[in-house]
Amino acid sequence: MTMIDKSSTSLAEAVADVFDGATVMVGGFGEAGSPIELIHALIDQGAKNLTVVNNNTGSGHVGLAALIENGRVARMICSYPRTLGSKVFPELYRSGRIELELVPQGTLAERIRAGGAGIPAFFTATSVDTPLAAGKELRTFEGRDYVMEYGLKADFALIKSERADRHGNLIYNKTARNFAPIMAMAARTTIVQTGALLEVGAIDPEVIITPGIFVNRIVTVAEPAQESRLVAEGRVYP
Amino acid sequence: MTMIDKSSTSLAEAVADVFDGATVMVGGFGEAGSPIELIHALIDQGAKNLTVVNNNTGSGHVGLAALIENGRVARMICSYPRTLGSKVFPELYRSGRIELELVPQGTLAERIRAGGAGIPAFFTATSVDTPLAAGKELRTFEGRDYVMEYGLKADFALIKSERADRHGNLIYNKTARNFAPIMAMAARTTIVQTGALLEVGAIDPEVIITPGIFVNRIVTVAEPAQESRLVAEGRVYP
Amino acid sequence: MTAENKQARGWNRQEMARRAALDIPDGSYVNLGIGIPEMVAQFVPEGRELIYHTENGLLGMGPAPAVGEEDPELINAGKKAVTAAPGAAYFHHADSFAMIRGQHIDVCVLGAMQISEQGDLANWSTGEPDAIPAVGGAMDLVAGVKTIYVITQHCTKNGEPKLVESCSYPLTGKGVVNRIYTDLAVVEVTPQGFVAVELAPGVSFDHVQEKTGGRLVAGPQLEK
Amino acid sequence: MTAENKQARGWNRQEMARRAALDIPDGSYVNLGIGIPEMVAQFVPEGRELIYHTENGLLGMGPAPAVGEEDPELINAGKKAVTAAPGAAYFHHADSFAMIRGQHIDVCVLGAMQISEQGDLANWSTGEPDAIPAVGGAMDLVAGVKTIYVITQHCTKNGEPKLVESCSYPLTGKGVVNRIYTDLAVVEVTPQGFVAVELAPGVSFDHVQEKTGGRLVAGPQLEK
Repeated sequence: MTMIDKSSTSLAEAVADVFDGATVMVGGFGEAGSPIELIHALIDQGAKNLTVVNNNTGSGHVGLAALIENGRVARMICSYPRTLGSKVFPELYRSGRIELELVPQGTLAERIRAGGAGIPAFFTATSVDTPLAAGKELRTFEGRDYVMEYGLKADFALIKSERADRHGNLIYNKTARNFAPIMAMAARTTIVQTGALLEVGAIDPEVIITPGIFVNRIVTVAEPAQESRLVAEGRVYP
Repeated sequence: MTMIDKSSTSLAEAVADVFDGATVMVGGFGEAGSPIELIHALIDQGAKNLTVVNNNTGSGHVGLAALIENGRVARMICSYPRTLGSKVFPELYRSGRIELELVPQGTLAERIRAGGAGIPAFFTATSVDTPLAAGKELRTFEGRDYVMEYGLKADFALIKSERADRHGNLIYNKTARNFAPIMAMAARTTIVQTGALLEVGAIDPEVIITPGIFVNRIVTVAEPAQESRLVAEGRVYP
Repeated sequence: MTAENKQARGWNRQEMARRAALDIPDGSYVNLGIGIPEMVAQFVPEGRELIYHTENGLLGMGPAPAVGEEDPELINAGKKAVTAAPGAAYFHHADSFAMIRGQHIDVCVLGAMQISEQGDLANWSTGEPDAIPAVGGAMDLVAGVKTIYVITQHCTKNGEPKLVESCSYPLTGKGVVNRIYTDLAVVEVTPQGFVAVELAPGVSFDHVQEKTGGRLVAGPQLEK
Repeated sequence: MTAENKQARGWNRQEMARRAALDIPDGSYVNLGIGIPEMVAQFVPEGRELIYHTENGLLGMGPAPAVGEEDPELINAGKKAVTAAPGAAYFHHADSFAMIRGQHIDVCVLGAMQISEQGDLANWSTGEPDAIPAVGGAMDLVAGVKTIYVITQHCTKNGEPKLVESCSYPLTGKGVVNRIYTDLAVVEVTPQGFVAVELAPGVSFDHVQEKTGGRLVAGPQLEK
């Protein structure tokens, strides 16, 4: 007998309450772990003026790049918005139509983890003596300088998992894990697309990467699209 | 062909270089995960004036309690030194022969994780407005008060794992996992007793909890003693 | 007061746990402290499912195992043998307290030495000079969990009130307690102070007020 | 300079990678940047075993897969398909950068736009107003990894020196570079500035000095 069931019946239902101006963390490092079907559902849903947190800015005209291209993203928080095949973001950025908060990748990861772990701020040596430390509080511990960085939270996280159970326990596939476990922690509402939804108890408690407490909604996408293939095919979403 | 091999031939060899005055993190929450054979080897080895980090202070006259009873520990960093069956620490503490740094359990865990992750300090709401915040830096973020806490590192960590491979990749058993993964990160030299040492590649890369990068030495203890049983039998070490 | 009188005039430990269990919403993630709070798990109302967190690294804690089935490496925060329910997950201490500090746990039920009108909680130390201070995860729980319930006898063994105007013992946290389940009453901590929202059978509001150190207000619920 | 001359007067990309690989101690945990640094893995001397970290969540990265065997969910920091070697482990981004920031990685090999006499590194931005700034993990790596090697052409395509008195581009980190492997020489960054410790075949110290923006000292190794 299991009553707790976080499964959603559709992608559209899963993202229905994303509101204009929301902060949305989007899992993935390049295409690995990118929840492309959830992103497309969010494009269909229409929420705009979003702040999006992702390591990159997508490629081609699908997934995250399509969300940006469709004018839904007011601001990116990101470490590397300049990947091969990323044309949409640079254009909007140069023309001043999108804001960028550039964050070193490890600081981005730690800020997300801190947001999820109830840590409002922490110190890191990363970026000290560089332009990215400009305006940040500096402090010396044991003779070394550090900058203070803030925890980062979100209203929603859209992530991709390999397998899930109805309690929201998740496991991932290889390097598609990347930002998903910490984004699940940092978002008020975590929405997961999974390759297969299993019964509770089907995943060994020792190997669960994201415990269900961090997950709110799960929708099954058994055969997710492969972003690089869509890009190679010249697809444009919608 | 595997050349990297972190296995030690004996418990004595594994702890041979622990020096007087060292900070030693000891895994375990109560008896679950306590590396009792490594602790006994450390008692035999003789290092003294140690600072020991553990959630508790052991029970009976074996394991961590025996290390304390044998006068090797100058200072405990600990959240709960008052468990049932813990008689050794209270006596020494009341007679002023051991120092105590009392740290809330979650702050202790986060300080250890921060030490291992290169974070010199962070802010937490835990202990604000209590005596444990006395003398600590207070700071307000978004209207709430937080105390600054420091990352905690160690010279050595002694931990217990269920299985290991020769690269030092570890998996644990149930709630015996507790502090071990973060202590492995925070110590300069991490020494592991494991139930079984496997060939490299025998553990699925998806389920490894502690990657080998955090591990320096591994010694096999196929049938570790159960602390509560030794205590029930009235055993005294050595 | 005779034992018979005592029983007639209040809830026993099981009943206090059962009463607290009634207030925990379906689907909550719950951390139960040591002692009476642990018993809450036995009284979850039919039709509700709660998921229990134990701070030593297990979400989805199940009931105690059968005698002889105990695993010394599967324990709860009180270091008692437990089981893992279907859907359970193990994790390390930093991840476990990330759940707590990060406000992911919905409800925590704790014991108390004192609770003030402002919801301050003291439950870790008497502050006596020869006491061995021990705090465990209590400060983390009250700082991080959204809703804090306390289950406690209304008075100490010596008859001193535990619900007080302000705590004389060192605090665990300031302004953290939401509701108190005692042998005499259910008391809500509000901006106006203690509000009795339910009385144990045979217990009068005046009696509860007499046993309460701080000011106690009768909630509108009592007028029914 | 003709192509023939150029080849005669320095190391090619493979040789630079091979030369850097020689200096990485057996058993090291190594992070390789995008570009020439990636090639280091092909030239590990016989008898040594290195473990490769890629910051997107894999320790124990193996070589590129055979054509047709690529897995879009098994990639490196440069987003190229890789494999997992025996003993590999996957982890999330915060854990991955805990390895970096916490000084657990022994050696990182990176590319560079400029390196100063003080070991300052600039490798993420020209600082031009219309450039899209992108930093990735470079600042984390130079702040957290114990030993930083740089592999780079000694000069830019326009013939400008990359080893300079002080960087004109925005810094990635200050005083972080330990050694530089160029097409012309191996250069150590010391408190006394750049020290040439080895010259590529057919390359004179004077030639390297001429191509170096900062002051270059001949190391004792060159006298042998």
